[in-house]
Amino acid sequence: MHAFLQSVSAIAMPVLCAVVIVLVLPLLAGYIVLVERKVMAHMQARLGPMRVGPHGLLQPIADALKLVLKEDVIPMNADRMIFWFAPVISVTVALVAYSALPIGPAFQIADLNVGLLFIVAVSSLGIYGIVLGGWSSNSHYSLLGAMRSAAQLVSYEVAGGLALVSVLLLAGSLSMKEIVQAQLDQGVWFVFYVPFGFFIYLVASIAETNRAPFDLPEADSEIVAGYMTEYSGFRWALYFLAEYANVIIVAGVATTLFFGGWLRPLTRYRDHFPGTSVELLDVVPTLAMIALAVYCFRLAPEQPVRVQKRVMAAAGVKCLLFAAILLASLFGSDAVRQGVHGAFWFLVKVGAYIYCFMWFRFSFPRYRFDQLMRLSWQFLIPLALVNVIGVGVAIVLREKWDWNPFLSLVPTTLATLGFAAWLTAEESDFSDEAEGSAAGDAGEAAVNGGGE
Amino acid sequence: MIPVSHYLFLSLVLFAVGVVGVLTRRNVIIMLMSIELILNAVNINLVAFSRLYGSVDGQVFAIFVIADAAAEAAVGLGIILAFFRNRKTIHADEMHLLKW
Amino acid sequence: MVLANILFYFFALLAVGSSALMITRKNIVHAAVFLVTTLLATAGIFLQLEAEFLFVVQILVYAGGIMVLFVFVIMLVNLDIEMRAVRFNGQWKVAGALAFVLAMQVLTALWAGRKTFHLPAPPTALAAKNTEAVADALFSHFMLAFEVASILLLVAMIGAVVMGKRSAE
Amino acid sequence: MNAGQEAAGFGTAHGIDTTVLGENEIILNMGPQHPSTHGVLRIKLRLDGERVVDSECIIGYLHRGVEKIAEHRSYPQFAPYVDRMDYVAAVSNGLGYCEAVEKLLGAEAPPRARVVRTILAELQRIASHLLWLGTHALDIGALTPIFYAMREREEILKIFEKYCGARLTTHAFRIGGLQYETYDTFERDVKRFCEDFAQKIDQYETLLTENRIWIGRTKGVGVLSADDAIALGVTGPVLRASGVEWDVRKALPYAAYDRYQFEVPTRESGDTYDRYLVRIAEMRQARLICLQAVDGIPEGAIMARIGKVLKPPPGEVYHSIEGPKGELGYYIVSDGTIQPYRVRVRPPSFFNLQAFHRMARGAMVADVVAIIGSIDIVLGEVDR
Repeated sequence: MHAFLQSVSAIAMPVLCAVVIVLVLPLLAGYIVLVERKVMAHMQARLGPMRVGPHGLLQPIADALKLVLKEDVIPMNADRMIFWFAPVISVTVALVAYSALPIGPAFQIADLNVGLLFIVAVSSLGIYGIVLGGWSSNSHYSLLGAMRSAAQLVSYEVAGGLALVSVLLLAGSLSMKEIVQAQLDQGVWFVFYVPFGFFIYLVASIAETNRAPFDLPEADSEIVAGYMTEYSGFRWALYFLAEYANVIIVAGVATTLFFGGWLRPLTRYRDHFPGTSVELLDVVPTLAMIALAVYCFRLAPEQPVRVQKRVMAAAGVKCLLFAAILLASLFGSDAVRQGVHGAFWFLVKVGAYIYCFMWFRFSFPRYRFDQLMRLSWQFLIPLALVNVIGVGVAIVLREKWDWNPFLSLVPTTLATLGFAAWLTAEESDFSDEAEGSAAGDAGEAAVNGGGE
Repeated sequence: MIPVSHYLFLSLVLFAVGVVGVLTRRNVIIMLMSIELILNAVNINLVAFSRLYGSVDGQVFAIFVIADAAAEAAVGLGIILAFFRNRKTIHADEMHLLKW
Repeated sequence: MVLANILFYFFALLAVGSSALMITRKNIVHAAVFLVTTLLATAGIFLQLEAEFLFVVQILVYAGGIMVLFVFVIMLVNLDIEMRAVRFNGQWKVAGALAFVLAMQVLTALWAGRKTFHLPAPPTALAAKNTEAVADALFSHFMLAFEVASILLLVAMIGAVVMGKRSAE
Repeated sequence: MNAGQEAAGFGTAHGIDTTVLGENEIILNMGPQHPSTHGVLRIKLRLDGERVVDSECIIGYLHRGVEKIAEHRSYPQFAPYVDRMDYVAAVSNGLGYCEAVEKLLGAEAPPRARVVRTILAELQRIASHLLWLGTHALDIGALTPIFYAMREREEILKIFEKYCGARLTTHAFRIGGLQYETYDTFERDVKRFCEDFAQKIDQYETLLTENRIWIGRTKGVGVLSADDAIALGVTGPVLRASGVEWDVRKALPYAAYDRYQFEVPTRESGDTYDRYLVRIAEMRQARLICLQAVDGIPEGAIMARIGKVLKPPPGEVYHSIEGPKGELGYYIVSDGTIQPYRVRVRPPSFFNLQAFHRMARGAMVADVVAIIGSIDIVLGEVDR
């Protein structure tokens, strides 16, 4: 019995983290959707959600309510069991992947020594949710979406995995915590060491999460909604949740591997406030939150309705609360300070990465399926291979001949760049031959268009 | 501690189920999946012994087995697809002509 | 370690149960889902045996790769015909006999070795550095086998491409 | 079916044979409720994987019997109905109808009316192309251009609204001229719009023209050769993208087009990308025409003297104009009463849609969407 209690107490903290993640994630996903809609709206010269709460701040809650209350339609000839189960697979798998993601040094469910591989492996299971959901709907659109998805995910996993390998070689570990530690020790974020690794991972992660311009499995203008076509109500919401959970996962992995995880920018600059142990740069998060709060308070009186004024003010108060927590943690123990501030920086970086996702989504048209495949197999994977080999060479240079770590990676980057240029040139040669002289005279539009 | 014989017994059961599957089902894909199950059972064995003797050799073997399973699945499914294209069936009983 | 023991029996039951369901389902997609479940349960057993790297490889390669290929192919072949077909062929007796013989063999072996088959306390060095240990063994002692395996995979890949390619009909 | 007919794309009563499907082939019903069939078009696709083996357009879901209605309305009464055919280019429809009836009457609108008609028709062309650009880009997955396009289209619709009170189905013209005099700031509004619009087009082009993905998605997709296009009766930008320089405004000038300098943009390869470029270039040209026209709107009457009750002499007339989507023709037979004996409309979308089958063969599902978008159909006009 004693042993049992011991093992229970050992898992208390991880369970707590897990509960927090499961509770917070849907809310977070909802607000990412809101931010996405607002960002999209502002990029497209309009306002976006404005009605539910000030600037649409309560929109996610309204949406969630609507989705839960909606009728749940199951098509007549669907495979009911799998139709019911597929979205659950998607969500479960996405949530399981969080168990190895370190949100700050303190907040991690399990520091597996194969943490990175675990995340990649578990994420690769998410495909079942999509494929089975698409298949069980018994609809051609769904099936097309499922097939596209299966092929796409498998292809881009290879490219993304190879991009991760370049970081593994540099960090020498698969544990997420140790990768961050390695970046702290080497004093540089790995994105500066292997920019191409990051680029490949960026593209592959967009494709793996089925986001535009790689959103073919759910391309609404072609196959209606792909594998989600027949889903409605809560089940559909589960898919939605899984998608955003996956976005956060890939953003978290990219942050951890390429952007120093929970590390503050400029970790080497460690000047203190005179007479205290508080570092100068550690007050930046507090100031940022205060600035946000001030912004909210200034917006509050401008809201049209009293309720909206209050909600806006409440948002400001919440920001102040965060600021207070961040400030208080500065005077706590080292573990508390690093835990709180680490989580702050981690989330900020994840947010920036997700913002890039949104930016791409609103800027680019969608790829066609064969182009998508060609991009992965004929461009990204060869590029990633060259990159990995180059990083291997750089490590040899560094360890055998004592090269400067940064200098040793410059040839790698240049070689990869050259290879990328060569691949691109090859590709456009190919299309030139295939399509005659059509390529490259896009500027002729202006000629035909005349002008003044 | 769980005695290693329990692992072996589990492995045995999975192996037997796999054998029954291969021998009794008519669908070639399910037969192929049963073979995967058999390989999987072997892996449990290997890993259990690896743990028993405190050496990673068993795990390395298991990795080779997985590689083999991947190769087998790829070729097997390729054959099945080609066969299905030509004969519109994936039943073992109907694969009695030694030609396409 | 009570929890670990519970986990083992949980995963073992899951594996056996879903494998039995796998070979009896009429619908191939259901069978594939149950096989995935079996494989994941096996992965759990690997983790419980402190073979972390293999646990991840099992999920990544087996469940996330090979089985996806299976599901993909299942969707390519026409299922409607399958649903109406007879599920089993008439080899129950042979299968039963073979399974029985195998079972007897292994049980005999188990009985003979019942004294030796106990897991020692986990050697902590192995557990902590599982990935490194596997890599060391793989790239030193088993280097040749590793290369052979990679050639096998290459051959299989080419073979699959040749097989899957549509012939000029 | 002989080889020549086959080459020209004339099927006998064409339909997909669904009884014998190859392995891996499926029949996909795209529409009538599909996000990118632009209305209630239904396309039956026979797919091998994602590749289109055969296709069949099924139309008629929006059939309202417009032509039949004409036989029971007097000539002026029927004019508002034509706005409901191509409802995103109502002004052009009205222009065609009014001019056809005028031809039948032997009357001619006064110069001022003709110039104003030209301006409004060209603005309508820009508005129609903008809507096309937005939806076409949306079909290909670019989410943003549609909002920019709608923003500019809104300016045009505002001008329409100020002019005649309606935004979409304007009924802007009357047989014999215009009902309304231009409003006070008409010239200024049009001029300001046209001056701003040049850089707006540049904006759209920044987003799309040299975008690798856009080029990849449109170049070489849905190629229609010039011969095929002519054989199928395709007109408008689709025809010009195939390299045929045919524009009714130049060939058979109407309204006041003979007064203005403008080019007819053409391209060579006839793929989706070329159709995009042609329409973009056409917007620039339309803008130039507007700028030229708005500077010298002649003074004078806006209505010809045609009497209150229109009773054209018995006879028939065919009059066509260059609508935003192609040649929009009206064939009107008069029996000397106040109602037309027969009105037959030659809608550009209907004829252009015929080319779909030819363009879609061998394309992928994603290309189908791009091709439909690049034909720029309006189902109200196809089905009438």
